[in-house]
Amino acid sequence: MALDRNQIAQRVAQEMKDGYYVNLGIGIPTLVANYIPQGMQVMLQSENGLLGMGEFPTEDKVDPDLINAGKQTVTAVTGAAYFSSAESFAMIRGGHVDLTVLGAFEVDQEGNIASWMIPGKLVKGMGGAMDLVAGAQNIIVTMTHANKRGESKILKKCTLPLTGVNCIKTVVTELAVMEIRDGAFHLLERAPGVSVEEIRDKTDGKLVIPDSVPEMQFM
Amino acid sequence: MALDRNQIAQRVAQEMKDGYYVNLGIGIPTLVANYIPQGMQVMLQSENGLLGMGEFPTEDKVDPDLINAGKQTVTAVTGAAYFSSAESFAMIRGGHVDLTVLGAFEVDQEGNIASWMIPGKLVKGMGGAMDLVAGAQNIIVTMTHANKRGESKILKKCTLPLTGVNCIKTVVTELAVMEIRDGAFHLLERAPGVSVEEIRDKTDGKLVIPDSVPEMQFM
Amino acid sequence: MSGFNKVVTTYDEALAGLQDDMTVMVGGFGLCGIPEGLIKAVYDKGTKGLTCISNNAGVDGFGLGIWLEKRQIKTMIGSYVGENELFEKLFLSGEMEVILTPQGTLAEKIRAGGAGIPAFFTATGFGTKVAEGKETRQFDGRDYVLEPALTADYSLVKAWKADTMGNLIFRKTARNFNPMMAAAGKITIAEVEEIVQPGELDPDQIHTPGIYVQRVIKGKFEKRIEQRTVRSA
Amino acid sequence: MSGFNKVVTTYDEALAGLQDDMTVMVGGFGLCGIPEGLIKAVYDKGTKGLTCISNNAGVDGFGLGIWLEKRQIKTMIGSYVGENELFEKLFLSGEMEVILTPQGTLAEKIRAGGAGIPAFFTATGFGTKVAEGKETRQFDGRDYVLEPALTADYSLVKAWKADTMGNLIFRKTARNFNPMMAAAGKITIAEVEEIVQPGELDPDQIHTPGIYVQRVIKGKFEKRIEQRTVRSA
Repeated sequence: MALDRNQIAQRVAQEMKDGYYVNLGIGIPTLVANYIPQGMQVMLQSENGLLGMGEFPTEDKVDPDLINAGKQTVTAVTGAAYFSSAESFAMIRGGHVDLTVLGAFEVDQEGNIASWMIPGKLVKGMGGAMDLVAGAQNIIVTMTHANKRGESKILKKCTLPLTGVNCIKTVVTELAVMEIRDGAFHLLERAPGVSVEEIRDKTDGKLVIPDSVPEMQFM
Repeated sequence: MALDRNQIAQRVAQEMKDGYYVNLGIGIPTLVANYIPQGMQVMLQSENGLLGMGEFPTEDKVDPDLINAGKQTVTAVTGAAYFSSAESFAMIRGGHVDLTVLGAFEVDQEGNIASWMIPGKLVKGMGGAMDLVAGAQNIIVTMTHANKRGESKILKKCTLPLTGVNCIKTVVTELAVMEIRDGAFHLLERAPGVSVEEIRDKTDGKLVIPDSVPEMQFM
Repeated sequence: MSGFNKVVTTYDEALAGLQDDMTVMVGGFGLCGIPEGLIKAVYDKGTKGLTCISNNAGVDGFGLGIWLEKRQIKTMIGSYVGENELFEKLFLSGEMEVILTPQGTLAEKIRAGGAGIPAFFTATGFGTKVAEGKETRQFDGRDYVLEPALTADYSLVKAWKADTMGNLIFRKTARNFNPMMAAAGKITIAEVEEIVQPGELDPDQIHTPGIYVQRVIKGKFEKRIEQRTVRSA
Repeated sequence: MSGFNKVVTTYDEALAGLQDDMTVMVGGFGLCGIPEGLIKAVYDKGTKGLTCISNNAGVDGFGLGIWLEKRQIKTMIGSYVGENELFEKLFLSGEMEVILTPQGTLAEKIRAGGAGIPAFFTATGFGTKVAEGKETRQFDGRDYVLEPALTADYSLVKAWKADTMGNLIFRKTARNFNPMMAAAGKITIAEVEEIVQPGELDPDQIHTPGIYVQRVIKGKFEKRIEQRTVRSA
């Protein structure tokens, strides 16, 4: 069975380590915060100027001066800090954020990512995505393996304008966990009940399949 | 009569304008703070991270965490702000400081200044001087016109290693106020009782002397 | 003599000298921390041909969205600008030029402008459209793009508190681009929620020293929320 | 699990991993805002061959002056380093290499190192010895020098207060180089006057967010004054 959005987030959350500073993008990445293993502490960075982002506020705690990078009202955890956008991206660009999780339209076997622009559609801007893929120590991309027409988005070479080059190492889709290295996708895990054949069929890029591909484990 | 150190400082203080942010170097420039015309407000910037430097503290107010760029204990005025060295030099380099007053070994008719190094003697470092001459909107150099052997320090071309190039516009010595432009020193004022001839004799660089050279005025 | 009293009481005084075709930076992230009254005053004034530097471009009818209504912006420099329909129309019709810049590069270009750094190298955007036509160079085996600084004729920023000397304190994530823009404007106008006397702000806690601020005005803020997201108690 | 508790109780733990020939940044301006206990601990440890980045080099017998006594510094990078006699001796004899850097350029090189900027242009030092061998370039008719960033294996900084998560607040002019060095060290150790619990520092007032700090230790400070200058009451 292909994973749903929450299960993808849950699998990504397993990549967290205690003491990590993490930036979560919009969409599925945001859901990762709900699945951080118990007893593990991570601090969430929001690139608009907050280290230590908390959950959404209750109605009485809504503060227009406290939003996340998706412009949603949020809260700050105990021990949080606020800072300017320049300081925020100094943090990101300087490699101080341990992990970034973000979505993508396409990734390819060279670790390139396209996530911000579809020619012919309105371009709203890249926001902080280009800085995040250029700066974070580790980057996990969450995405669907193929589009609605069944065309693979795990490619030999990205077709859309790039967000960053040679930067993506790990991809988690509804079907698989893959590591990108040496110009290929290395299949690490498959979703429970999903066959290696299905993954191979939906992967356009070079896929390295080991003798045994374990199923993802969920608690 | 040649000016003494305090009179030089007093003359420089006449160049202040209400609302100026000013950085004063070590030595005679420091004395300028004593002669700021009454009713005029200026804020002193100290490049180690203080905007709004006040006078020296009384004994009971000495604070080791509050020093100026000369490492002297100081105070802060009402409305002062503290910041990092990076912010301090962002201020200086970015041209936000209206006026810098600093000493020099030599200046020349191109506006070059040498103030930090005498070859053969121990070099202690340039500190913030190179940043100040590169960044300030206006720079006034205070210095003696000639050394103890009577050799001019107001030169055609500096002989010592430079602190900055083409940056000095105004020089105040014990004998004269001069403006540097178009490759020459333009004599603006002479110290009370000092002759134009004496100034000419002690000036090595090209000196432009107008028909009438007024004496400096002191209140 | 006025000394360091930078307080003005009308938006006319605040915007004195602002002319057509100038470059104007406007603080804020989305609608958070924007100088609402100053934006409205520029709209009322009708200044045109502006190069506007701001992370976002407001929404229909609020924030910078109202400058779009009057076609006041000739060139928009931002990182994420498409939260309103009019923007789309002006962009696609070519009525307005849009220069998209990665958010961190935008923040750093503005910071550099205020700090007297004319250009710097960053890895952000290497190998993408952002790097097209720009110098690139390797340092330690990694590729970087040379990015020039940004400055402005006027910077319109929003702060929480100011003292009369222009020292500023921001609140929570309403800080965002405001401090760098304050430093990068030739004339910086701070619209604030509260003006206090010098000495009332702790000198250790001032985010923007007054040297960067030319004018201070007390504003009124609606503080509209774009994405009101709540959980049940 | 330790989570974000960064407090260590001994200088051995604080300096764990520090080895000969590493690059170490040390905060402070003169003797103001220096991590006194950490400096002493590196002296006791006897680590040698260090590249030391610090605005100043202490005085005879105090601050970084004690590293000179044990010949622990191979290369000194600073802006004003001559407040002690031993320094002069080591420098003139060639026992120690000294790289003099304008103070603002030094601050910006360190800031750039922490911020992932490999190099930037500055007007400071153009046409002087500082620019020798460096690339220069004109922007808008003015000449600038390309300066590379600085980073360190270890940064030893001094703060006033820290919470256990490494968030730091500095006091008055003891801030100086400490915030940038905190960001530019792979391992940053903050020696502080007081350690408080998370939540006790106002999130709006934190100078150095904890993400930059790996270890926190409570120190004892003599706070020696170099130039005790007073006026009569």
